[in-house]
Amino acid sequence: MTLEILYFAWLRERIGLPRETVTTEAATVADLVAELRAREDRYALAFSDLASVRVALDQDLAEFDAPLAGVREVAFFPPMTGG
Amino acid sequence: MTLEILYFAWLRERIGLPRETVTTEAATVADLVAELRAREDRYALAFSDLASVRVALDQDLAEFDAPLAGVREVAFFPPMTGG
Amino acid sequence: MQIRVQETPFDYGAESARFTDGCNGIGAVVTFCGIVRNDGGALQAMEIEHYPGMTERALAQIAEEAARRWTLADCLIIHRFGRMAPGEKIMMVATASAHRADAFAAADFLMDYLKSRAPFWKKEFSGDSAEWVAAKDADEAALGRWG
Amino acid sequence: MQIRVQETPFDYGAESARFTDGCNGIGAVVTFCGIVRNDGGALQAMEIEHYPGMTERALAQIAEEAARRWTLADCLIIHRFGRMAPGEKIMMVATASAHRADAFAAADFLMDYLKSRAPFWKKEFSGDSAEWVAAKDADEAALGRWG
Repeated sequence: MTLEILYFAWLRERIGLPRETVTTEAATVADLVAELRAREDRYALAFSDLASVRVALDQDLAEFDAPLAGVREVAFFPPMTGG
Repeated sequence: MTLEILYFAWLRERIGLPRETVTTEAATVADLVAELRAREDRYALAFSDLASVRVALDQDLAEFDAPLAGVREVAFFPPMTGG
Repeated sequence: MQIRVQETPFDYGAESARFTDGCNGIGAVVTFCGIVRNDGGALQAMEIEHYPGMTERALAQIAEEAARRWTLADCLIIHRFGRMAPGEKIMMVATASAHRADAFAAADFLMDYLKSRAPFWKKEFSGDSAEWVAAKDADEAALGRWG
Repeated sequence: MQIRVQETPFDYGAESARFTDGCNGIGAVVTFCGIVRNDGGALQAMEIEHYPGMTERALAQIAEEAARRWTLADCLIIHRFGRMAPGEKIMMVATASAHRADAFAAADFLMDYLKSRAPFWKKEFSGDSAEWVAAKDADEAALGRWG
């Protein structure tokens, strides 16, 4: 499966990319995060505390145990601070 | 004692006056209302249901048992409906 | 604290902008605007009577109470009296604070108190009839929210 | 329902007036404006990042939820992104209803949800440092008010 992965705010800065395309067999968001963490230190650092990471699947907020089947766009970002 | 009495909204319309000067020995607002009621039918009608009459003494909201000593201006009006 | 009681219309957009730009270092402004409704299409006009002198005094007391309860950089109350057509703006309040919770609570409080404690009375004209608007129990009950 | 996400400034007074005059038969408009604070005088600029596409989608969902919960004639959300100086207006919401209670509750609700559920992130620049603003526990807790 091919996913478009987006990073925002300090996740984008730590990873050093705003977006990338990955091919993965990860079944859930948590599986994908485990794969990313294993890649390089900057990923491990960005995902070191999942309590301060939020995820959206195809632009809807989701949980880390959500399945990735059928998903095209995954976004990772810190808790929102708008308004 | 000489008081300036003001009437607003339907109290003004029923009594037919926006204001009048009265000389009275009434000790409280309730005593003054009793005096006014005894005067003429239009006063009796205007003050027939005190639950829908509010009073202000020198431009501060007050209760019917408030004393009139030292007061110069008494206003009677219905519950407010601003905003 | 800015209080204005006037017969003439006010420019809601301009007043909102002026109030907001006049406050320094704030983070939040909440504004309320009250408009003459035309419920069934029957209302031709609304007339507001008030008690000159006491009106300004009551509004100032209500604004001072809001400033005691919340941290406000400023607040504004404009209330018209006289005759107005449906769609005309009757009044506005605005509150400015560092944080939104204070600005929201203070504006809500100002409206609740102004409705039931400031000496304004509304009369509605429709067809041949003219009737004083009755105070709502809900408006009096709303004051209970503020302890 | 009007949602705008833009980099350019907006005219708060003009938008408030346009929104209010565009609604027919309403009695109450509540407006909120969020402004870049300059707490100790040290803040030089604020930068807001957002998630194009999801932002508009999330704001529309929040506005639809408000319209389900309260009787609204209309609502407006304008939110900027990009770089802003202290004193600049970041965003506004406005709600219009027949009655003030609905307009107040809906505006308050929109702000609470927008703060914690719309994909915006603030970064503050002061002196040589640039720091992402941390989400406040109080903002997340505020959502609990709405059941």
